[in-house]
Amino acid sequence: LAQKAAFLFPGSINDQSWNAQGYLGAEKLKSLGWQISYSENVGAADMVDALRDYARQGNNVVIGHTGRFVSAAERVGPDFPKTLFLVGSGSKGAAPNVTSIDYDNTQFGYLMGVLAARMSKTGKIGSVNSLEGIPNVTAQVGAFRLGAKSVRPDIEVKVIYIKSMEDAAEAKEATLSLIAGGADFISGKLNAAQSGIIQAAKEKNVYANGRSYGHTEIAPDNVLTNIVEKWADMYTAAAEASKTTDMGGKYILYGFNTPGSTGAELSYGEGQAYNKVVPKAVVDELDGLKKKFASGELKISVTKEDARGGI
Amino acid sequence: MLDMRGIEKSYGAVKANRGIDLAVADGAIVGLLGENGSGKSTLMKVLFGIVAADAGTITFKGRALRHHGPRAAIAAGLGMIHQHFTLVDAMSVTENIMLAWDRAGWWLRPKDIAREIRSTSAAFGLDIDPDARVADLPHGQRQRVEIMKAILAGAELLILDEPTSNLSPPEVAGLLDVMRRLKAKGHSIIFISHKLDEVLEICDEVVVLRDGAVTGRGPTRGATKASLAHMMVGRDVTATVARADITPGATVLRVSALSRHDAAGLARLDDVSFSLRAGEILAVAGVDGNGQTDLAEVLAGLLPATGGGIDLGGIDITHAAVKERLAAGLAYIPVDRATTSLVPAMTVADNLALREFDQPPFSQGGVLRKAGFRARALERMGRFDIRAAGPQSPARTLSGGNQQKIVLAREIGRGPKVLVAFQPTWGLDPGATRFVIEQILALRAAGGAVLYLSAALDEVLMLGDRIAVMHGGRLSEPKPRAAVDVTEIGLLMAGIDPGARAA
Amino acid sequence: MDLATLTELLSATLRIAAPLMFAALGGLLSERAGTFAVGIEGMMLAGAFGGALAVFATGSTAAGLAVSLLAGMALALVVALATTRFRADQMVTGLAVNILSLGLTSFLLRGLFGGRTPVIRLPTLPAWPVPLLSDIPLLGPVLFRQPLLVYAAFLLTIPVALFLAKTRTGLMLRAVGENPEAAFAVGTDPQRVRVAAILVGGAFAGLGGAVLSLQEVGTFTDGMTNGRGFIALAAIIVGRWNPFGAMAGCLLFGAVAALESRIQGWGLPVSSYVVQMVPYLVALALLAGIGRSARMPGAIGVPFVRH
Amino acid sequence: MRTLAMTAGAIALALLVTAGLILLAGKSPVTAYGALLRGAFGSLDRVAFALNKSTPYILAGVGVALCFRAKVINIGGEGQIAVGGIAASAVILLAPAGSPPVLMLALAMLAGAAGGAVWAILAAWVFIKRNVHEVLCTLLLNFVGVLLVSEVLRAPLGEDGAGFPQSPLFPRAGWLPKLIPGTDLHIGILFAVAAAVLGHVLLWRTTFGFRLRVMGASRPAAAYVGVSTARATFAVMALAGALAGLAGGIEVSGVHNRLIEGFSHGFGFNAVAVALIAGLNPLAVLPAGLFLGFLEAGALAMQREVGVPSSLVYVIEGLMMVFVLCAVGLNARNRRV
Ligand SMILES: Nc1ncnc2c1ncn2[C@@H]1O[C@H](COP(=O)(O)OP(=O)(O)OP(=O)(O)O)[C@@H](O)[C@H]1O
Ligand SMILES: Nc1ncnc2c1ncn2[C@@H]1O[C@H](COP(=O)(O)OP(=O)(O)OP(=O)(O)O)[C@@H](O)[C@H]1O
Ligand SMILES: [Mg+2]
Ligand SMILES: [Mg+2]
Repeated sequence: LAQKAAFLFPGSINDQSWNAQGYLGAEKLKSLGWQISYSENVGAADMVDALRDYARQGNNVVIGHTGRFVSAAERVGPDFPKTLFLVGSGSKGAAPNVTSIDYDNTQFGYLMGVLAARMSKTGKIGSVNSLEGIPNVTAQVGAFRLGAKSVRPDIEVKVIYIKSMEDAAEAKEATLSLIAGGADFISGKLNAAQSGIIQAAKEKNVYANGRSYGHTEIAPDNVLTNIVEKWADMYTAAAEASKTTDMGGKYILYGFNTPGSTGAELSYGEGQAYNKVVPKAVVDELDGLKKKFASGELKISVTKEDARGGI
Repeated sequence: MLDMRGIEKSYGAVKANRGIDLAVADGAIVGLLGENGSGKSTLMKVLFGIVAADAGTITFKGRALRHHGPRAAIAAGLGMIHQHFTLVDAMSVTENIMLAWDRAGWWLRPKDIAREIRSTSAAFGLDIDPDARVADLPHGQRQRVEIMKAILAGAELLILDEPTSNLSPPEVAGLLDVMRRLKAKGHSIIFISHKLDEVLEICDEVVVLRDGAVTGRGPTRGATKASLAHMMVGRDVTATVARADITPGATVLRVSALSRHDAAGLARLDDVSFSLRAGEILAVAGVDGNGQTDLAEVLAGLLPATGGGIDLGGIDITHAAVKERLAAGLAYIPVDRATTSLVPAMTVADNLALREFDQPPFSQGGVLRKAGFRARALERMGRFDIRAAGPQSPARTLSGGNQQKIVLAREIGRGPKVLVAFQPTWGLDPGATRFVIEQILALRAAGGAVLYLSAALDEVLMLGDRIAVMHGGRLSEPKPRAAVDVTEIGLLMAGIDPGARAA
Repeated sequence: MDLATLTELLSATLRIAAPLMFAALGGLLSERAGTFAVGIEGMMLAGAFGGALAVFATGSTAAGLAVSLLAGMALALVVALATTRFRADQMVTGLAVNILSLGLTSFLLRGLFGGRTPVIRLPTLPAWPVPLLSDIPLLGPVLFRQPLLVYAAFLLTIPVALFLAKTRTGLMLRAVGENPEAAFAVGTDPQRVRVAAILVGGAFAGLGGAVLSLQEVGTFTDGMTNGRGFIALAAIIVGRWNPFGAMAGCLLFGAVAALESRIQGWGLPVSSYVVQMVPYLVALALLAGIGRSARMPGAIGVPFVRH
Repeated sequence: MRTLAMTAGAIALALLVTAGLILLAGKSPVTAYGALLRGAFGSLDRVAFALNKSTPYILAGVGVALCFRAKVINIGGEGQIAVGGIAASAVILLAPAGSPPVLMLALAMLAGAAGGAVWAILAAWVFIKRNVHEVLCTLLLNFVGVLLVSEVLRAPLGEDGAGFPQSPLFPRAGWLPKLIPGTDLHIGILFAVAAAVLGHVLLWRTTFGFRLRVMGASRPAAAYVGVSTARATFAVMALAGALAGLAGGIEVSGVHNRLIEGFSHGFGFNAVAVALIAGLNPLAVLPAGLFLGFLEAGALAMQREVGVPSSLVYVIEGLMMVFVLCAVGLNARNRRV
């Protein structure tokens, strides 16, 4: 009997970003013989219903691809003890059968901060984000600032939060405003809107980091690397493991220090970690940091203050 | 020139036109007569392509007009002034005229057009300010704009649907003059009016409608008002009404030095003073647009006074809310049935309750009592002879005369101390006009005081115990009816003070 | 604030206002003729989609603009037919086509690419400095170093204003919006005028969408207009249904949006959410301060019925 | 009757057009529509979900209907719902532990209604006193209200460490009771039915409703009658705001059991649609709201069960609205005032 899994996406898998990455997880599980169904544009009001319905349809694993699903999964979980509810980028598990998965945003944010600080000529860098205050955003943005300051204490890090994760035009304007203020490396954690950052970086010829290979494609000269989230790996690992072990009630944070998957990777293109303009010394420095993360020697903890808007 | 045959038109169950034939010769003026709701306007709308006839043919200048719209009608040489104005209130007079006027050209030249309007309107004695916004113009002025529109559009056959209702006697004379001139140039005219004198004076022949069908036609030569009226309603309605001799009682309304300045600081009412006694009618003549609207609305509480005082039965109501004025015994019949005194979309019963819905018998403690609405409606419909399918019929389905009866029934029905009536016979047929006048006299007989504002001199002379004239926001000294000199009133209406001239 | 910052801020204002301008001018035509333009959000989205698709397929910007214009019109046609022929309520019809547009663009995008998540990458329209003018100090960089569609958006205001104020057709359009019976009585067919106004409005709104997909971000993503149509509606009201007024309204919203990200840069002790409220509150306060408002076109929302 | 028949025809037509698109997407329309029906009516749970979905549409829709009757174009439902949700949540979260559930819920619902009313009155104030167009006031305050949810979740009401902007789960006492135990159906639908009935009575049976109707039919007539349009506007806006705010309170306490960002996604606009489809009759808002609620419930289930793209859900909803509006529009001429 084939295992069944259902995916719920908060937006459209057309978004060339967050939802598209999650959808790769569905495809990967399918290739492993799972029976897959999925829904898109699941609004907050419909999450409970959607989780319940999929559980009722006999799915072994129901995956909600945004932290917002934790609330709904907590509600539905107890009614379907045989189903595993996985929440991507959630921040806590709930016994017995709700598990959150994320990659360690602090590690990748920190690496971006170091890269940005090393590559910036102006001594000013920036980051465009949305959803101020939620943990994974705080983690990446705060670590970005900490990473940059760790190698260049005098660097100016300016952070902007925009209204929508999906509004590329808004992100582009925000990025342009950072560039106008002198920033020459722009980071960020946005969904469909990420391409707005890249577009602005391209037009003004500054550096940026993307979130998928697609972003490299937009501006090969300006994108230095992408934080490519390996949702396919993470979901597959958790789902496959659930066949044999009880995966419920956990909060799994993948990173350089975890076995199985690093959760995300820095990648410029297939088989290439960084844009070739990144000097060897910087690459070495970043690789060193990765090793420190892997060994547990380096741990980043971030406060809301680190991720505050503005300078 | 025009030959309409077998025109049929129904609105749902209402047969507005049943097989009407109408012919108009070159250079002829044909009068179209009939009671309210007899189908005159409908027939003209069919001709002008505004409504599509159910059956019948139209031939104009030898060519068939079929499935045409107003554009085709205008192109063919028709022009129409509607009973209900078709002006864009938010636009200037010039814009309204350019809209109607192909010759205004693709690229608008408002200055040039305004100049033409000025000269043409002066030539016809219409006196229009081309730059005024239509919304700011009083009723009478708007009608002049309509006339102007049709004249400038150069129609060969002109349809005038009750064009004279709001014109003062000299203006009516002026219009009739215009019509004669048009006729002399070979134009034809269809003239709709409830004023039989005018019809007799200007028309070559008349066609009379009743209930959607032709009940009579013939030349005006030899016809009399009585014979025309008889054709219209089957009885004589033109005999003068009887007015009882009443000794007026105590003063109930005292208006002193009332004035109103509009937002632009212009004096609309200028130091108006008069008093009114129980059982007395003060009739005020005046060309529309000389402050009558302001006087009526300031009294009714719809516009604020900027100076002076109003005392009703001992209560100072100068700044009182509408409700308090009602409670003090004030009734008001505004000129505008379509949007003010009636809510056409609401039922007859609702409209009869309009000003008292928050009191018994209509409601108690904020809750409407359907039975109260119904009982009152049935009673008033009987007493004022309101012809409607029932209390629940929407008011818009009633004829103009019956709509006005609703207003009368509501305002007079509760026995007010003071009634302000502003052109209450506007657009009504002779029968309905007579009904209104009888009701107002009945109120007077019952001890009510009436301020009667009208542009129609005959009504003013018929009704007023005392008579005054309004011009430029000022009210002349009211004179007892016995002391009134008609030429003097005419001069006052035209803004010439006879006393001053004598001096 | 130094001069460079100011220049840059103004320049951003113009860029942000440009898509709003197209939509607002289009909506204005529709509303002046008596039809609420609630559907411009959807028409913008359709335009953004059509434009991106056409450039992707043909590589020609001209084709992209043409298709975006047609896509906006196609959706406008739905509004026009529903509100004139069937007298459907204008406001809800607008809301409905917004939903329809969101669904159809997403469906077609995927449908045309065989069910896979497609990736559309287009070159964005570059800034096009006007020779000479762009060298004027201060003003030059603000006004004359913009991408093409920014110029187009602002220049479009002039013909629209002239059309409404100075031509007989414009007069008729306004008359239909104020009192269709009056317009009808002098030979205008109000239905046709309204249909035409809605269609042209849809075309403009479609171009507004193209500004986003072709000039700003170089791709199409679902729902990428993200409420800009409603902001354009607000700008129309702010501008009291006048083309130049609407332009001022769009500039107002553009300026506060541009300020928004810059204010965040100051590191004020408030959250980004509070800063994001600022544009709306500023607009409201400004209007309340002015304290005057034009009335809507008289017959807006009222279907014209010929007996 | 005619309207009903034509509406049914319109719905059929919309389904037919969408069937073509479903075919294009490589799925069977028969299977899909079967799933839609099952998703809407297939079980008690489905019906419960659909009724819950309809509840805010009906509540806010009744308020919109009353406003539009008076020609006060209130499109601020979205913001009013948001603020109502905040107010209700604040009461529940800040109430001392161990408060009696009935009292706490009653206070929370009142607070929700009050919050919505305040938000609406704010718009009415700018509209009446400062003469700013009401569409603009209500629209702009929508944006602010929605952002206000994010802001209170970031700071005072937010749950620490949550993966999303949301408040802590309400204490049990703050959960709206279930109407049918074992399902998700909370008692909100009772409020909705009551609102529709009371709205009907208010509009047709009270002096207040009479004022609204006169005012909506003609402003000059209202002045002539002595209705103060300012007072009536404040009153009807406050009422509509209260209903929308109550809907917000019901939504957070009944559906989510917490305040969460995006808990009202387009409800305010759906309420406008529902009110207008109902011909601005509060009683007819009930079936109209139910229609939309069941349609959405069915369409979402159809997506899950058959795998038609979610975009088709929007297409169905949009097409259905357009076609139904056309059917309603053709018959709107004889609307009672
Ligand atoms: N649009 C309409 N819908 C329904 N009934 C109408 C409509 N227009 C006119 N009627 C009805 O048709 C009949 C004829 O109306 P019409 O306006 O032609 O009369 P009229 O002779 O012009 O009256 P008046 O002297 O009051 O102007 C009346 O019973 C009227 O109520
Ligand atoms: N003239 C008015 N114009 C507008 N709104 C009014 C007016 N009078 C009352 N209202 C409002 O209508 C609502 C209820 O009306 P209601 O008829 O109960 O008022 P009321 O003062 O009790 O009158 P009554 O005692 O005559 O019934 C209240 O919100 C009130 O503020
Ligand atoms: Mg008539
Ligand atoms: Mg009361």
